[in-house]
Amino acid sequence: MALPGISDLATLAPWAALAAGALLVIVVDLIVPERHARPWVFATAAAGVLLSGWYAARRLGEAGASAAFAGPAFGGAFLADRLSLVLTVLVLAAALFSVLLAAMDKTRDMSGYLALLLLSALGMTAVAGAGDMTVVFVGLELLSLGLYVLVAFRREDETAREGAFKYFLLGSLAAGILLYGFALLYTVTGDTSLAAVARYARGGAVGPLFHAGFGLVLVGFAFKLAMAPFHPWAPDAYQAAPAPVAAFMAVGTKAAAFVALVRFLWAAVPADPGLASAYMAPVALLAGASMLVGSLGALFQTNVKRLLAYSGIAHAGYLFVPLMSLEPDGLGTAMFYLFAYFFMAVGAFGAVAAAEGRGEPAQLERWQGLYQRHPWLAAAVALFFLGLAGMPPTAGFTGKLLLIGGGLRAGAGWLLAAMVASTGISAYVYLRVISTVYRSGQEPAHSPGALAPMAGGEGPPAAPAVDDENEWETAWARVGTGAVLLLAAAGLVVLGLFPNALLDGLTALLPLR
Amino acid sequence: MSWVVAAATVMTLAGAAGVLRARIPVHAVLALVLNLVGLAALFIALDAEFMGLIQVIVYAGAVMVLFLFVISLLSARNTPLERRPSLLAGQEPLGVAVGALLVAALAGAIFGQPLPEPASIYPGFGTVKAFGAALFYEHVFVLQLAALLLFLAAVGVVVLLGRRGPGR
Amino acid sequence: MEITFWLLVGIPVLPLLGAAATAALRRRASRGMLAAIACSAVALAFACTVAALIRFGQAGGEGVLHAPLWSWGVAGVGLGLIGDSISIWFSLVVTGVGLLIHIYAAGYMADDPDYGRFFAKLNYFIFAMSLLVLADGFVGMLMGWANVGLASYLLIGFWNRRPAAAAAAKKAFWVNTVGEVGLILAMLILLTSSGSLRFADVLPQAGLLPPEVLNAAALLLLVGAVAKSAQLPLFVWLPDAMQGPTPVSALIHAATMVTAGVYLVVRAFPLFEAAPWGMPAVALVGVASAVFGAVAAMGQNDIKRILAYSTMSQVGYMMLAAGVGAYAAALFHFMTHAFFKALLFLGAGLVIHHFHGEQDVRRMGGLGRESPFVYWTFLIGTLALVGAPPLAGFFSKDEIVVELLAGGHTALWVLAVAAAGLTAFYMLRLFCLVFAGNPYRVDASDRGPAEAAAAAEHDAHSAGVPAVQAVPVLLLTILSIAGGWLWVPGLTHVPEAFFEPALARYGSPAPVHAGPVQAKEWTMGALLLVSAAGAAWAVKLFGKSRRADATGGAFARAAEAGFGFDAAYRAAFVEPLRALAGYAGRVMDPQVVDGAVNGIARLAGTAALALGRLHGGFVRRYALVLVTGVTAVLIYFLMAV
Amino acid sequence: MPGMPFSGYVLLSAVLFVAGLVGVLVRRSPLAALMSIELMWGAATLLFVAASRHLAAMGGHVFAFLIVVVGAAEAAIGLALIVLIFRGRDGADVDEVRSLRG
Repeated sequence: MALPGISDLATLAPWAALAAGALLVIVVDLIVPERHARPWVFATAAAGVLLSGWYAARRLGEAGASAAFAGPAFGGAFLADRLSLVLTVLVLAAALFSVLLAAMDKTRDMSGYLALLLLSALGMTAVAGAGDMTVVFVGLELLSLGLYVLVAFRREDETAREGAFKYFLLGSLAAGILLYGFALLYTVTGDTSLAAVARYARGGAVGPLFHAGFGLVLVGFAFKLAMAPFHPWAPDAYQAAPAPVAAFMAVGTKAAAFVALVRFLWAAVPADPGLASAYMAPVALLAGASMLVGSLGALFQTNVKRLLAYSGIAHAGYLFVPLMSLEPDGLGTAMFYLFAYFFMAVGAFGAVAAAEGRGEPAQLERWQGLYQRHPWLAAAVALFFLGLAGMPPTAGFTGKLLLIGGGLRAGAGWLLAAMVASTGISAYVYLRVISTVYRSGQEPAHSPGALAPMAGGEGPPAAPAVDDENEWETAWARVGTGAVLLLAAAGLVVLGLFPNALLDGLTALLPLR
Repeated sequence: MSWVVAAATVMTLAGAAGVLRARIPVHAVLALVLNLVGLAALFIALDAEFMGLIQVIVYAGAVMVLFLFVISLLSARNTPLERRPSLLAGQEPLGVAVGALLVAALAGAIFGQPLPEPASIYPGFGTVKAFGAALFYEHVFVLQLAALLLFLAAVGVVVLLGRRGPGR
Repeated sequence: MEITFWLLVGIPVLPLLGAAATAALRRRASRGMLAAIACSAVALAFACTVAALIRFGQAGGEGVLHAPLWSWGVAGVGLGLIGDSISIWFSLVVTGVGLLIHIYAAGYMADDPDYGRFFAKLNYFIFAMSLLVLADGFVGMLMGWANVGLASYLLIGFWNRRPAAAAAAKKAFWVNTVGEVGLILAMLILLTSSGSLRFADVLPQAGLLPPEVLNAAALLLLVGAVAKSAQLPLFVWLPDAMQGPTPVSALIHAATMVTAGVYLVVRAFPLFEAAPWGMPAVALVGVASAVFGAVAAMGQNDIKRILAYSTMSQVGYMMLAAGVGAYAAALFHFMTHAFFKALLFLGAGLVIHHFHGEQDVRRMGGLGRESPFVYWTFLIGTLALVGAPPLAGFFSKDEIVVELLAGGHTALWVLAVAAAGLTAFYMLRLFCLVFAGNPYRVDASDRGPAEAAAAAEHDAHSAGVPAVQAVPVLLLTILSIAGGWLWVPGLTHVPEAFFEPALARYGSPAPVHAGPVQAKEWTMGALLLVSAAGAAWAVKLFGKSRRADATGGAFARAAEAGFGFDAAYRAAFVEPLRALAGYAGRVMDPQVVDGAVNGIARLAGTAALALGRLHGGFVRRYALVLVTGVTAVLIYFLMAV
Repeated sequence: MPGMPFSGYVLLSAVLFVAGLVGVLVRRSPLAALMSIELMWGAATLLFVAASRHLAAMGGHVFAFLIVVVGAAEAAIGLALIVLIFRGRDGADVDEVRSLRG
């Protein structure tokens, strides 16, 4: 027992930078005069994320260079290992994209928004790197509390408040269930660390209290992952949230909770093969149910964000296909799919944000004929939804292919069948969106372009009315959104065509059990 | 079983029942305070001095006052909700039935595993000093996270209610 | 890079570029320009195919041209193109007939406001279909398969303001999805058991796999084939698909896409032969569809639906041939069928234009005198389909039926011959109703406003057949006459020789000839006799006077309704799916311009309302579901672990 | 001395936990729902403290302390949300909030 040393603090650089960014955003907002604050808080937040990412990338470089890369810090409470670093990079990318997309938000006061976003990101990385149940719990609360508030950010909007309240109530309920599960595990293991749980699970006699604790913790994680039947909060929360927040939630929460759940499963699933398969059966059942509920639920949705929420439910199920045997190489495949999903989800929600910023609400019927009004945006929508549908040459296709390969190796027979069926059903969902966007619409009444005289030919459609003083900011916001869409599209295609660049890196870097 | 523990157990259970049954919001808060104080007494009986103090000061003191503020802010009137017809049919019996099943399952788990007699504790167990050592030696990382969480909560409440003027 | 590589790549990629170009320019370029781009893209693809054929011939006609394109880092999973005799044969027809239909469509669609969109989709279809037939493994084939389905969906629903068209497109999409799921599951089985999805890896070791694996894989592949080829019992989408523009019907739903199932079976024939149930299942599906399609066609009154059921029946013949191992005959019939069925559909397009958009054969008549060009070309198409010597259908159908008898499948032979008689009957009925007798007096008050509008759209064309449409029809007529001369018993045997190396590569045994020695003579005689009888009966019934309802009341009504299959499907699949979706989400779909589906939705609305109460946005209900889940998980862990 | 067998504490905490769960299901007032959640969290706290005493390990105390800290933060956010939604409504009913569904 010793006080944490300086080496522990050095390993924390990526996360310290993130926390510092969050605090500085508030400080900057208090110092800079209110009229000029907006660009400065955005710059501070972006700088915090970028600095954190730079540290994380450097650590990853070190990890790649040396086989004896030290992971755990703080006596194993936080595992700053390769898996954490990879996930941190993913979450930071999601956070950065979300910051860029949020520039579309016309709200004057963005410092609170950005601070909460960064703290939520920190919570996500903490959950994914947790080596101790206390860290899992506090990390989960850090990310959840931030997201509850962010979902309600447009508080003038009644649906935003409602979605946040439902998310909060159910999230607290699920947190209580998770806590009680942790308490039961602690009752039999006598220590809060996951290592102690692993020692107990391998020690032979696991009893009913341990089973019950495992079950409750599983439910707690499944709730955060929005796996059926613990999913009903997700469509409401995603629909209520501003699109950039929904993108961040979809990717960040899913990735963090997924990694944490995998770590937990590695620790708590007993070594005995019979018991192990009995422990994994409910996981498989949840995954299969998520795939079907996600794809069926999306069938008749008319709100794009809600549709994407159901799609996220299905994708959470897909992630578990290669992990059924708990073999470490399945994790590389799943992480690859998470990266693919990152590009698809950020792209799709980014397109929603861009459309909302151009006065096109996220209602599917209002998107009819989008290609006439915003051809590039329509093309982006088509690409991202093709990716979600799993069409080549996007990473959605490659990722699904790898998942199927991993599932075959893991022997996840009927789960694969469920995945195929779910993919088939959801293909219709995504193609419906694409065909709506590309169907010639009746001339939209709300678009000024419709009233423009024909003489000018096909000029770019006029922007929705903005205040004059906002013009400069609006231009920057457009640049930010455009950059997000472009990067996501490029990532989606590059990852689809050259998967090995990332896949080899992931399989080489990721920790083995 | 000492009479203190018995009384504290009855307090927690009665408080819980009160939260479930009270028609008037203020009564529910008082029931919850009863429950929390009972818990604090149990903590002290379990040699957790520091936790007992924290429970009374933070929870029964600060948080419950917050609840009372909100009740007065919402001007929740004295006509209980439960007198009005519910939009949701059959929720109560279903909820109670599921709850009964859950208690049975948990009880099965508890009695399905023989628990050894309590270990003898070392002197100073549960005191502020022992607690501080555990917190700052072993769990300092999570302490930092918790500090950030409190900061987040402050920012969050301001975002929800403050600065930008009233919510509507 | 070798020239063969670029030739093979060019076949799918050129139409794809054409699709992109027409889509991008559809507002800027003139109609003539758009048509020129689209047609020349397909023409270039056809030229590539011909060049590939020449290279293939130079290589001795036995090798395989191969263009590996992509590998996804999973062993045995990649994308590449092959040019062997089967894929080049298919590709010739796809691009060749496709080119003719593109040219025809340039005239046919001349008044459509969405001219560019139409050609973009048509080009996209050619891309997808050539990818399907050229892929060197199941992965590429599936990609083509899915894209073809999407193209079909888009083209059936091309007139998306018509609710019926949108509903038909949806129906096609869903049936297609069923097939795709079957295909993917079969691929999963093959990947696990043989470790690869390349044809060159999987097919040679087909015989080594355990029989139950082979059975599962073959039957799941057959599900895919049956759905795509509109065979029994997954044919329901094809008649409705006739809501699409007529060139689409000709290209996709007659000549090319519906034969993808035949391609699949022939391509994977080692699997089907090795699987104990494989070949009988294929033959059974084929013969049942051949007979059923012919029977159903007898009762239809919509000219395009008659041809659609006829397509189902003829594809059934191809399946039947594949199911008894007569692959060369199946591929031969595929080609001749593409010629004469495309001809018939294009002719039907002319007929429909002539009658101002009318599609009911009972309201036609007397066209023979008014338009000799349509009369003669349609007659040749009809006779080719019926199998009159020396037209194309005679030789190809004959080859199939001969193989049945020679292989000792007497029962199949009898059914196939009987179906040929029915074919003669329904085709001559169609022909007589349209061309013989006196013109039907069109009464304007008979029509609804939509029909009247459609008629007005078509009015401009009634004057005559423009050259841009006449030339493709003429070329197809010539092909329908001469196409069969490639394989005249005793004289030529081009297909047999062409396919022999590809089939022998996997050690396909020569068909066993267990039947009577004079199979050829008997078959030819029986076919001619039965067809002539069917034709004569139809001419007797419909040749002179107008007796449209002569096929009998109850039967005609049943046939009109697709023999109850539609209703049964709705009850068995559509409604439960909707109810399930209502549980997971909600029911209404007001966005899609689709009155028909909304009707079904309203029907299911009552049930869904009850289901919707389960959640209904109540957060306490969410919580109840959540807590029930917790309880279930706990009880599982305490009882079952 | 704990004063009652350890299994008694575990059972008591289980009863409190389920009471909280049922409270969320049956109470229509958002404040009462929040209080029910506090009950659940309190149950977990009790179990941690009891198990700590039982095993003579301080880890459970730290976890219990964290629950109290996080619970306070959670209550603050939750109450703010409740104020945001239900202020001005005549008698707050959780069931009235259901414009998002499907």
